[in-house]
Amino acid sequence: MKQLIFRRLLQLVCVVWGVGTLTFVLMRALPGDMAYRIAASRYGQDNVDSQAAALVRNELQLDLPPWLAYWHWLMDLLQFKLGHSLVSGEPVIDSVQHMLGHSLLLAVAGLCLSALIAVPLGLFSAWRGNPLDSVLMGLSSMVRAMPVFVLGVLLLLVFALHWNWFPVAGFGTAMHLVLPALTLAISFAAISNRVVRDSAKQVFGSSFYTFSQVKGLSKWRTFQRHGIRNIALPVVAFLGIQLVSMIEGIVMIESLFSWPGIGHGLAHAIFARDIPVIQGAALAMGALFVLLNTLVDIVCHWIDPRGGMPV
Amino acid sequence: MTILLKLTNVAVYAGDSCLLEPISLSLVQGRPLTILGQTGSGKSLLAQAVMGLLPEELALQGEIEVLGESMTCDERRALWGTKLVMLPQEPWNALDPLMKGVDQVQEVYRYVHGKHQREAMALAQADLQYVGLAHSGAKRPSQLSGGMAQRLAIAAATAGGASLILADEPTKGLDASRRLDIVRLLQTRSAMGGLLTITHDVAIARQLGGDILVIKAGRLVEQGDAQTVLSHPEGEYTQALLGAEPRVWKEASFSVPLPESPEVVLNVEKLSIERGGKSLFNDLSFQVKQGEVVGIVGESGCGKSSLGDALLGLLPVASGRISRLIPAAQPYQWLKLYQDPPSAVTSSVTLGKLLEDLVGLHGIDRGRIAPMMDKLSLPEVILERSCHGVSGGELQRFAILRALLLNPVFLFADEPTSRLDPITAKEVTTLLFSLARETKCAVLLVSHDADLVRKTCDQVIAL
Amino acid sequence: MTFSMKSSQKCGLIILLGLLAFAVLGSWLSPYTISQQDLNAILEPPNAQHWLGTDHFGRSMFTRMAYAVGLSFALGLVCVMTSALLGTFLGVWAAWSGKQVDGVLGVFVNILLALPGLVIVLLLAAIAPGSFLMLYLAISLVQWVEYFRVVRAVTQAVVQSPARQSSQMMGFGRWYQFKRHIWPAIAPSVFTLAAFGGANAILTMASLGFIYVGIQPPLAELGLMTVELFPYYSEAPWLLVQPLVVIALIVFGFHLLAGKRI
Amino acid sequence: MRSLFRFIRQMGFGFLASFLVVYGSMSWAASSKENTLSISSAFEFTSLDPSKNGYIYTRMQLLETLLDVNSKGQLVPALASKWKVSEDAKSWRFTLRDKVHFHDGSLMDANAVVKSLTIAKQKHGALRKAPIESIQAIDSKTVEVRLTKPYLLLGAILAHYSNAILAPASYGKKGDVLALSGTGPYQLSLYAPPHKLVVEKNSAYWGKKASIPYVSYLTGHRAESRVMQARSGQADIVFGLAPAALPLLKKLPSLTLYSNSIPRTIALKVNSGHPFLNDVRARQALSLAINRTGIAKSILRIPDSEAEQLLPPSMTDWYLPTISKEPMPLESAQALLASLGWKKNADGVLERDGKTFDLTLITYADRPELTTVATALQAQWNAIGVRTKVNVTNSSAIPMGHQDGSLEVALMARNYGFIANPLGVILSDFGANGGDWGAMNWHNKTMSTLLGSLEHTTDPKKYHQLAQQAAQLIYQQRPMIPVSYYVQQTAVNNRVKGFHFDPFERSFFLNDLEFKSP
Repeated sequence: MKQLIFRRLLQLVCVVWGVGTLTFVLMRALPGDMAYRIAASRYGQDNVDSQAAALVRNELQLDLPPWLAYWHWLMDLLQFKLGHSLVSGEPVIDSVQHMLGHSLLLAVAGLCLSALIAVPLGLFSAWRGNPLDSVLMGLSSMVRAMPVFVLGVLLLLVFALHWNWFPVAGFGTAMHLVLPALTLAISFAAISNRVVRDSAKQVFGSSFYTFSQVKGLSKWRTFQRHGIRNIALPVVAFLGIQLVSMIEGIVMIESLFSWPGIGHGLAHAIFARDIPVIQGAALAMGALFVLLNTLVDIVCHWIDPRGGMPV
Repeated sequence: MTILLKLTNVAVYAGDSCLLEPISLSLVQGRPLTILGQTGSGKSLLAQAVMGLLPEELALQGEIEVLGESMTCDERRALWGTKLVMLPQEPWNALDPLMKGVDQVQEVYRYVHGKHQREAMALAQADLQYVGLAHSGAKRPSQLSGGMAQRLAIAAATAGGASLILADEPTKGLDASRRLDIVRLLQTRSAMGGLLTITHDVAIARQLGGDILVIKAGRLVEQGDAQTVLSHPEGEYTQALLGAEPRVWKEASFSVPLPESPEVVLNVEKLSIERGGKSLFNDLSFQVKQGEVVGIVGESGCGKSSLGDALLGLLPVASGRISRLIPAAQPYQWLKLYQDPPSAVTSSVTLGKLLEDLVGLHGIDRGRIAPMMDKLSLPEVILERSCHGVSGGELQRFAILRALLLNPVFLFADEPTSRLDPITAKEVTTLLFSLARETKCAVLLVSHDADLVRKTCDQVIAL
Repeated sequence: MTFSMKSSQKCGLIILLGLLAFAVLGSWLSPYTISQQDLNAILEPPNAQHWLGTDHFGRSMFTRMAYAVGLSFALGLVCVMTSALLGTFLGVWAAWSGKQVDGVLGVFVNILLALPGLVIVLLLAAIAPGSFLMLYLAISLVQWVEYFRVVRAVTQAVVQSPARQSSQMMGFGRWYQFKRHIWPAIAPSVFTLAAFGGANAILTMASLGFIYVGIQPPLAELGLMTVELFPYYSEAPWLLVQPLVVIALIVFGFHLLAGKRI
Repeated sequence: MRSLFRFIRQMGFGFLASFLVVYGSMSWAASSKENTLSISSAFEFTSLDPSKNGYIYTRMQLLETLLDVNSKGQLVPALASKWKVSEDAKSWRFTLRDKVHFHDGSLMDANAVVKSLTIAKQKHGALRKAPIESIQAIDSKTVEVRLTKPYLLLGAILAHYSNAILAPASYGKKGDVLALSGTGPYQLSLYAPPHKLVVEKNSAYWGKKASIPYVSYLTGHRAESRVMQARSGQADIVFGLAPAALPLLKKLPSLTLYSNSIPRTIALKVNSGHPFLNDVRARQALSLAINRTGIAKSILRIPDSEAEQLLPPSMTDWYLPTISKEPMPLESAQALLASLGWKKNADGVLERDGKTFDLTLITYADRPELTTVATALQAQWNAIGVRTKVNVTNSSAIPMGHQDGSLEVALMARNYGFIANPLGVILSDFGANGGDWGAMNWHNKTMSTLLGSLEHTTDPKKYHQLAQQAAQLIYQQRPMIPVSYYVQQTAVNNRVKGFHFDPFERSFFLNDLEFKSP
């Protein structure tokens, strides 16, 4: 366990440095004078001019040579100072918290919903086999073929416009959460029900599963004792890989539903050249990745304490 | 004497083709019944048919009577655990990889007999003690050796109290020394009921005694009292099967004698090898001469294969010196024959193409191929197939062919016949050694079969 | 190397070839260009002149769809080729050349993996908005990692395998070992990844178009067309349906072609 | 190490807190659908500072300025009940309204006003550029602003949102804004940048008190989702609707659509120093080639919004009433270009001295109309042989391109009512060296003289005359090419009564709104 945590910490340091440097280099490579961009975001499109840009440049010391700026940034990072947003002047840590809170809420809700959809469907199609299996798999293929935003648009048209059950966009109440979470859940469930089904199929066909019944345990008891954990193992491992791509889906969904999460915030910060926020958000995502993977490893270890730690 | 199991003209079909021809047998209380036959002879289908575990696409014919009653598949399934049980072929796969050993026994008492958790636990512990696993209950299957896993599986399977036990290859994948333990355990566990064992291992059949059925390619070839059949086999097939046991081989069955005043191929001085920080052996010294067959024996895990790999330079040595003493020999003339032929030959192209690659690379005289294939009794057609299309024996002989074409000076044969059935194994071993002797190639043989080594080797190194 | 295709794979291939034919023939046959406007004939339903109708600028949807599909395929193809080559090469290299190479590449891959692909693409695409080249580079940069991981894992097993070891002992060189042992082992995975990668590249481009970072007007691109036509969903639903259906069809086709599931 | 712990603790608490905020806001006691008016608009806010996002806070009626602007663009009293300009026009005295309290309860007095204005002057905004000598309190009710030279625009500038008056306690040490304590009819209730803002009724307001208890402001980034919010009734008032959605929304009985002209013009900024564009005939040709009627009707979907001149009819001083339309615009355009030596080559592109007529047009995506208009322009110029590359970037690319000289043509929406008196914008756009959002490399002595005299002309007649001359000059010389007048499209749900639109976009007039009783 200690070794795992040490490895993960090391990875975290690598990721933080790498992600930070990558964003730093990329943002410096972006075309256009940063001062103008920042001024446009600060003062609004009607009020940006060269004077505003000069003001910004002066205040933020944007004319530092890149290596010096990098050095400052690295030193700050070592002291866990993420700085202030260039646009709003708010501490980055606050905005990142705010955004991450919303994204996590959406992600957790989406994940739970998708588990509610994918697990029963996956088990059911593994249990009953064809023709139900083929129908369900075909259906999930079709949903997978739809980009997340198409799915979101369809749900919007049906549930928000046609029936007017849920709000179109925004946040703040549980009702606002439903459509974005559902979009995320459906697109994610279309992938994960397959994993559940494959895993279940393998377990149901495995010789230990048969042996348990041969020993005299009933089908239901066998499923309880030997099915659940063994099926869960690859599903949880898969989750670890897919969590990042889930964040990808979140970027689109947040944009579509005006959800003030980290993906949306990052996209906006990129447009505004708000480097500290970009770095903060990217770092948070990277750290989150390492954290979630550690969590997945621990859960996997809890389910399956055999051998050493997975790498 | 109650008849526990009676089969009348039981046959298994896949569509139109018959996988198991009609067979009749009966198993009586207290007298074990053994079905002997090679892998793929259809004997496992019989056990599956009895249990009601045949895959859906296979059709069953004939009548199966359990405990005196003719039963349908579902009725037999209802007897699982309490009356009828089958031991799995490969215990590692048959045990839940995530569950502690003792729990896998305990759950039978709990859920089949409805006992309380504490009582079930105590009973399970007692069972484990009985099979010699008193201290391994908290381990998971992957932490157990093959023999321990099989003992655990036997404890779990018999906890339900079934009187009729079917054991399908109960010793598959186990070391020879462990096999007889398992058989003894099976015998005691089934003393009160009936035991139907399916095996390819003559030694096990001999140990179990009782009645025996010999099956070849889905057909019954010989039947009778085990003692009688095994000592005086009548069928040709049974004779061949018995004759393939290294125990009964004639000493030094090679036609070619050792060359006179052979040169030393390899000199090993004070060799030590470590693996994963653990020392396998220390200060080993020996010599290998041209045409000589050197055997290495020892427990599994003692470093037999590592020694061979180290000699070939595939593994680093901790200390000591290995000197190759034939200066003219090229690196590619020091070769290895692998335990599992299919994993040692790529399936991406045909065998002919592979041979062609070799000929092209080293400029080998094509004229040598045909006679060599004759000697190895390899038919021409296998060259058009990939390694999946040929049998294990043919593939191992093909591997030998490839090796010999390079005129090797040293060949490390790592259990070259352990995955082959006994008759084929005997053929391959004989061929390999006589051809090696002919071409003055030294062979280092690793085997777990002490009989084989004793009968074939000029020098034996025990680790 | 030959692939025997399952019927579902054939089905996927037919869908993709059909769309490709539509793209090629459409751009070739159409008398219009993708930016030719007719403000007097906007939002027309399909008719004899404009087989798929006209958009909000009165541009021929048929021409624009053909162009967009062609663009998507082109991007998918170059991205798949680049990322597959790079990922396979580096994956084999990492698995075959000892711990140092593996370690360095591993650190790099871990950093890349820790950021969602779309975010990296977003960052890169923001450098040069609307640049096809940048999109291509960004998507390839994100996708090669997937090949790398799979190829590396499979190659590690093959490198340890008796078959390769025996070829090496018999004196065969590295290229031969790659050709006979490693490539046949990784080819099916690479093919499957390539099919998914094609779908993902096209999806990413459409997603970027949807948040206005991808290809820019007046070029026709499926995601961009979706946002452009979205405001007219009740006035001219047949227009919005076209890019949506085509995106779904392409992705579906690639998924079918992949055969195996990931 | 300690900072690491603080970091972790802060992150941890932060997560908890943000979850609590989200959940907390779900079970909001006071504000509900019934008592809350919800407004959706495209603009997000990131800062409390009025110099940055003040336009949101004045519109939401949190903040007020000394002077206000009525719908005709005239200055009217607000926090200052009256004001007086000295004889030499170098001193302005403002008398503050009595008994006005900030939301934090403190009294709005001269010291508070001086503090707000002094801080605003240090920040980016119009006040910074004004020739101000001093701002001081004469007594508790009177504020005096002294100028170094006469400056007519001061009144209009003080009405600008960046010069809103905040309670002294709102400011931090360095003049940063920590709280929004203004004087408006609404006060801040929830502040969740960049998307959500809720204000509640200020029952101690000095003027007309609001009727609706709560108003929420939600940023809807995508034009499509704003349309859907209007459609579904989830937002009561939706600003900035995309033209494409209008036909659909018009059909809905639950909504009333308002189309209001605002002094904002969609126009092209032209680099008059560019070798292809330095001749006025080239700029005229480009202007003639634009099918303004088509753009207004089919793309913007507002017939008759086409703009031949830069300033809209509402600005009477600057609007030229008689302008003749060219009968054969395309032919004239081609003739003009031919007279400059341009000939069409085999590809149909104009060519002169081996150079093809290629232009890069930049525009920005903040306003949905601009990109579609740009696409239309591209096709229309293509028809006369001018090959145009459209580059959609950020709005800041325009001032930047102006400064570094790289800009060729830019399409933008310029707000001439940004400061209540259009002269302010005209001065900065057409002054000596042009302006970031105005003329570029266009040097005209007449214009400079005209603007110089306009700055201190007080006589309305003379002022009108001069302004007309300047407008005529801009029209003829075309340093900017107008395309269309901006019409703000707003959808208002029928449960709301009393909506009216501020053409200067200073206020949503929330205190005039009521819910209809069901």
